[in-house]
Amino acid sequence: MSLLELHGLGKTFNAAVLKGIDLTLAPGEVLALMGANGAGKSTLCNIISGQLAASTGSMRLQGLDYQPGGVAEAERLGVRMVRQELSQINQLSVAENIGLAHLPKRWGFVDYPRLNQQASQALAMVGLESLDPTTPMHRLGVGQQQLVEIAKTISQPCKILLLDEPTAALTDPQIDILFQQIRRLQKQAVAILYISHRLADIERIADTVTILRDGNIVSRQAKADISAEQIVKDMSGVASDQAQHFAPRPPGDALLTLTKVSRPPLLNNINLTIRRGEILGIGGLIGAGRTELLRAIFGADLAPAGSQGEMTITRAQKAQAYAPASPAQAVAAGIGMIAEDRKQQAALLPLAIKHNITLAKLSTVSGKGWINSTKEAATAGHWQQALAIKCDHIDQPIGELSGGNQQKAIIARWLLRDCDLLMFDEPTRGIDVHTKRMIYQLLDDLARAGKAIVVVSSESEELTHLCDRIAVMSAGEITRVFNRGQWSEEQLMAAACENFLIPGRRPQASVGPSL
Amino acid sequence: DSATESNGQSEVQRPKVALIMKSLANEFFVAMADGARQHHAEHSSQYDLIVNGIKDESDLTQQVTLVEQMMAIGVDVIVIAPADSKALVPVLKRAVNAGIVVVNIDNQLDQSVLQQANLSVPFVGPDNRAGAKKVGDYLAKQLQPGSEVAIIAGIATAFNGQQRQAGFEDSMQQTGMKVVSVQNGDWQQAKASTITSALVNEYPNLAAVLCANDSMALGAAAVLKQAGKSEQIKLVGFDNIAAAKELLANDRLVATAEQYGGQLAVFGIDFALEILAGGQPKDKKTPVDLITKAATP
Amino acid sequence: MKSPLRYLPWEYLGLFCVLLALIGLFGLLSDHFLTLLTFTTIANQIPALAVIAIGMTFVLLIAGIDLSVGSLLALSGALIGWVLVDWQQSILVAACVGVMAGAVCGLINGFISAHWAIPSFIVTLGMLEIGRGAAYLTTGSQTHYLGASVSAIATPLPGLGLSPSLVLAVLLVVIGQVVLSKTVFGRYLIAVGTNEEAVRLSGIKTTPIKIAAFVISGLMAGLGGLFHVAYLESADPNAGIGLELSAIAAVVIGGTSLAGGRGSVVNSFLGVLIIAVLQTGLAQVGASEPTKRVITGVVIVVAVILDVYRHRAGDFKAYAVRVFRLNRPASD
Amino acid sequence: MKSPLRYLPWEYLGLFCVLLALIGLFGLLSDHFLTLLTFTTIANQIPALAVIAIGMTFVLLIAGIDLSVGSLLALSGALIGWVLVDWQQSILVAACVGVMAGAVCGLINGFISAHWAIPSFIVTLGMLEIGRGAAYLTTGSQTHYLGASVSAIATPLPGLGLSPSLVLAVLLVVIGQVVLSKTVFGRYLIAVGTNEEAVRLSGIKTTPIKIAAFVISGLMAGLGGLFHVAYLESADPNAGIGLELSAIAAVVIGGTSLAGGRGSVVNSFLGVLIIAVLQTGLAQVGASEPTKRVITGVVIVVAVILDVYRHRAGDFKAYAVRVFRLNRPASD
Ligand SMILES: Nc1ncnc2c1ncn2[C@@H]1O[C@H](COP(=O)(O)OP(=O)(O)OP(=O)(O)O)[C@@H](O)[C@H]1O
Ligand SMILES: Nc1ncnc2c1ncn2[C@@H]1O[C@H](COP(=O)(O)OP(=O)(O)OP(=O)(O)O)[C@@H](O)[C@H]1O
Ligand SMILES: [Mg+2]
Ligand SMILES: [Mg+2]
Repeated sequence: MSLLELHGLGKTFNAAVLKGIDLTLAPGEVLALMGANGAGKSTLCNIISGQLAASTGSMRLQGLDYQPGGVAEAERLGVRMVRQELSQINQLSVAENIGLAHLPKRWGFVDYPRLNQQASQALAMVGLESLDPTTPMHRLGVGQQQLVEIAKTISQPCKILLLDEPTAALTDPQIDILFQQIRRLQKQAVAILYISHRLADIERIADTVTILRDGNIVSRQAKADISAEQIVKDMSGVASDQAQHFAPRPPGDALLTLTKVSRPPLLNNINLTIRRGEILGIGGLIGAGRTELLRAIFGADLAPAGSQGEMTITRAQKAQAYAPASPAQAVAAGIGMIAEDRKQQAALLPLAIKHNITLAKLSTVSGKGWINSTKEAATAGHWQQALAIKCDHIDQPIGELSGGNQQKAIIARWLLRDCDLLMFDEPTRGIDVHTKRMIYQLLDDLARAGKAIVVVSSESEELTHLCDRIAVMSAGEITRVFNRGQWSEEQLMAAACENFLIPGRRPQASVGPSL
Repeated sequence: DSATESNGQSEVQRPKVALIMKSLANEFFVAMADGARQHHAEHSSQYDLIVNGIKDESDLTQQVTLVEQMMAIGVDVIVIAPADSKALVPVLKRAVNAGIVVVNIDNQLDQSVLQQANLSVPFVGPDNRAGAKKVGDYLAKQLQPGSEVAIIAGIATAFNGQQRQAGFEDSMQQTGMKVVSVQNGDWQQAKASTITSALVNEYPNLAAVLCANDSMALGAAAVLKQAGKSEQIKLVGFDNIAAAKELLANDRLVATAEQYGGQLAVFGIDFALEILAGGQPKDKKTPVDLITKAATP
Repeated sequence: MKSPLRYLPWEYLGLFCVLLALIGLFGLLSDHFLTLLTFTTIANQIPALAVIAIGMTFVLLIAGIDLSVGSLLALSGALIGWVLVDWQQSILVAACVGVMAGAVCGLINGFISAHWAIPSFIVTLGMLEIGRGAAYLTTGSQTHYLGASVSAIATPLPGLGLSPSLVLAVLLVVIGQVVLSKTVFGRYLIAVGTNEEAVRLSGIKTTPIKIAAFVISGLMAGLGGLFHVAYLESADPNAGIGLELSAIAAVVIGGTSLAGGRGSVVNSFLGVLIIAVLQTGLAQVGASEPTKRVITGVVIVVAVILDVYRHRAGDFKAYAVRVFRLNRPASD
Repeated sequence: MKSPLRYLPWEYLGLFCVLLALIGLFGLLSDHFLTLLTFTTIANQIPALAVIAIGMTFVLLIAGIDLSVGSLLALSGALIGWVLVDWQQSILVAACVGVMAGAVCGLINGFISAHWAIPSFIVTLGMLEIGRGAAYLTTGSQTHYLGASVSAIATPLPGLGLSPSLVLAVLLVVIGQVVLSKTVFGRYLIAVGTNEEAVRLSGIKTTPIKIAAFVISGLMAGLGGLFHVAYLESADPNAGIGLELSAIAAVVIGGTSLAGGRGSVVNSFLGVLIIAVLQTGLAQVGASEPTKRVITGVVIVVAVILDVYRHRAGDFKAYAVRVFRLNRPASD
């Protein structure tokens, strides 16, 4: 018997996004929903979870008509979702975020001991047992926030669990823990709908694979019956090119050198050289300080008390001290950063796609302070096509795009800006396989054109596939730097864990690592 | 408009009179408007009336605009209590040039500005300075010479406020009192209460507080009572609003002044009708009477 | 980090210093400022502003604003006078009518703004005009003297030197702070002010929470009307003009963010004290009107600057997080 | 979508309808409302509020607020009077001094709020007090009659029936709208108002942009002072009290969001017209003060409700984005 049945489910925004979806979900099944960016996966889940109303079609839950009037009703009926976009409440503690909808109370007062204890249990489920539940939410990095959201959802009983790209910001150890939880729920006959762009995830966890393309289900098969290449092909609708391989890139001159850079308490004694013409990967676990390192280079934070070390930029064989006080100075020095938290730090959600793309370099589409809208539309249109941003038109607000397409628009912003050093913080977070390859190709082209590229990624395959060198961070230090060919999965993991294994090395015990 | 239609018997074209006042949120002007309406009800065959006022006394633009709007409607007479003695002159000059009879009531337009503008506007209204002096003199009789007194004035820019302050000062000086503090209470009850409590703390020997209107006197009275100083510190006000009567009766207010606001507009209207009828009446000072517990004329 | 200093109420310290500095300054400037009398007069003068600041804190917390408090104070006062004098009812009945009227107007504010998603600035601006008009209608634009029937609430209790209204206001400050920091409702307020969408997605209805904040603000304005009437022994339809700005100033001086999600009732109360001390002090030294204005302006700004700087120095980390991570730049 | 209707200025339509409805209503209620004279009166009365609304639109766009405009208007007027009378300078010099003073005060507002990250509400509230105090000082708390030397600016041009100040104000509305929608600066303003952190991380300096918005607002307030002085032919230190609320009301009626990032100068101008027509109409029908208040309040709220509903019906897309993505739900 199926737990959930969808019949001819359709959704229309400006255009039809879902076109008559029929789908069934059995108890204890892990169904992987795959599809290119903008295929309609999140929309489908949002309908099931009560956040959106379907335009056409019907749903049945356990044989009964199911028409949730809102998230609250869906949750009461046992349908829960981990959303693609983080929706944390920064001013509250981790525990309050987890328990928000069910704050335990005595006479209207929050029962904090019980709340914190419940939260600890929930955190333990996702391997965050060392995290103090009273920590304010805004202290956490994106990865930890993602884990907290997962904990929030799976700590409540449910019948159907929708996971929309839960692993996008996670590193392998956390993914293992998440999968253990999924297995546990599976045993309790919970049906799980799992969305991911990581083929490796699907390989490990899915029972069946359903592929969505342009709002239609194009295939549904047992995982055993479908190959990775077939999935990619079904998603994009075109035969995929051969697996990508990058020829070795000849290392160029040093562009940026970091000597003994410290930014207490998050970064400690960083020594690093970034060269033109190469792609440098930065690996490590969640909370290792990778984002902080990029932000330090980008001048995004005020240097805290006790900061040390220096950076130098080398241009035309001349070294120059570089100490950016603001991102504006960094960009003036030819350094760009694609931030990790798209919604908060990059996208201007209500503004048009074209305005988002041209934001960082309006000078190319304007003269004497006047914007040339024809030129702006042409420029933005060029990048929209170059990166295959899926949209109705480029005047659409970027907030209407699917997550992956928003990411592409932000990348376009920086490609247009044309920097010598481009730093990508989780560049392919939420991006589909096909587009990922396209972005890899783009990065490769940029590097070969003599740019320096830095990529922070939680996906170790991404780093090993793309990079010439990988620097591994652990608890705010660079523990090892590998050249291509020198690394192995085990070595990378060992380097990432190195500092966490030594007791007392972790600067911020309260937001400790999660292994 | 409605008045014309309802009467429906306009064989003769009745003159249209616009009464423009200061703050219609102020009791004094409400009484003035009521007086005018009553007069109109009794003489509805003689003229049509439209009454307007501004939100608060400091909103000059609004009052200038009102004059222009009344010109736009095509009134024959404007009876105005100007919110400012200078700033209203130019627009009134335009009104006069447009053939409208303008009568100034309550707050007299500044003579030097009128001269500069080469305009003469008849005035019907009280002499605030003389009235305030009367109140001050009455108070002084109850004080020892040399006593410390404080004045809570109105809005600094208001002409009648300045006149009342000057009247208070005249009388205090002549009777040999010592004015230790003059502060602006902006006509507001709450502000006057704050100032009074500060005065009570700062001047332990304070013998009297002179308020430029009764609203502020009410605020001061409340504070004095709470501080247990109602006996020691005498209080006077101005305007004789309804609420002041209770205070007078309880000896918490020594005196206030009555300007006959209800009549003021009527005087102005009569005055204007007289001009329309071809008369040339003279400027008229309306009475300001001293009100005490004993003497209520 | 582990020093006993950390048990001090640091979050109240900055404002407390500003307050002490002001008191010290006026003490130097005036012989009679540092007396018990001054402080009891200040204390008995603040209850209305204090309770209104409590309500305003709740509204600002959910990223709303309530401009109608001054008018609602006047309306409540006008109704109290009307019920007392024209209906000859007891003060208890009158007080209930006044406070309830405030709450109902708050409910209307909240309903329109939360339910129809109209900016609360506009809704409460409308209510500012309507409430004032209603107050004029109720009183016939006249100040009504009420006399001793109401003054008991504002008369200092013998022995204590403080009035019942002050005691009640302080009690409400404490209750407000506890509600904010310890109850489910308080947590929801902060959550809604921080990220309403996230709260909604957690399956919580946000509309009732937002409406409740406006009802509290209206209720407090109604209570403020009672305190005001009791203090001045008369119902004045012009009461509380411009009070909304004083209340917001007090609350923002107290560190509450206009963008929502951050605020403390106790700090708002400190803000009220700062404003009251400033007014009384300036009046006591007999400053001229222009001087009063300029000094008030400077103190408001300097108080906030000092508070912000204290935060930065004391808690750089939190500041960095706030400014650079939360997409909520400290400047609004 | 492809019908010729789409060339209509839809975004201005809703407010235009509200305006027409008001005019129609007053036309029915008063015999003399629908006359040319009424409209020239209205036209000559709005320039000061109109230019101030332009500046306010810029400030609200970056999610700031400027409460000091009324005081700066008075200060500018006071300085103009001073330079004209006491210094015996030409009106040109005087006008420059006044307008510059406004700009300088705006610069101070902007610098403190943007550079030190102090909420602009507080900074400009401080400036409100300081500016007013300075205006009192400059004039000695007295209205100064200036006479014909300034009135030319506000006197209707023969033939046209409209004053130079109105012409200038309308010109500035057009320029403001063009700056907002066609220039790099305008784009940056909108971007900063939408997500300042994202703009900062795009390598753009946000502080100068924010300061510029406040300078513009101050400049416009200074210009408003000039228009006001010309209209009254006198410098009045009490001018513009409460003007900030009228200006914000006009701008918000015009659909500008207090949360920043969304706004239109033309719509703000329509908001100004609605307020002016309302005031004039109510005065012409001779409504009593309480009635005026109540009606003004109701119209403000209803205008915004209608505007929001028009958006919802006519532009579902924008509505959907707002409701589902942008953390501003209509209801739950
Ligand atoms: N509120 C909205 N208004 C208009 N269009 C929308 C809206 N939400 C989603 N869409 C459109 O619906 C399509 C499907 O979006 P959805 O978010 O479901 O994609 P997705 O499959 O989850 O993609 P991704 O892998 O990038 O997350 C996209 O083309 C998007 O532009
Ligand atoms: N201002 C701060 N104060 C205290 N701790 C902080 C602050 N900012 C970040 N942290 C913590 O420092 C650690 C390093 O954060 P960072 O974002 O650099 O990690 P990361 O390696 O990029 O991991 P993630 O995948 O979480 O982004 C995290 O654990 C984060 O919670
Ligand atoms: Mg998605
Ligand atoms: Mg990171």
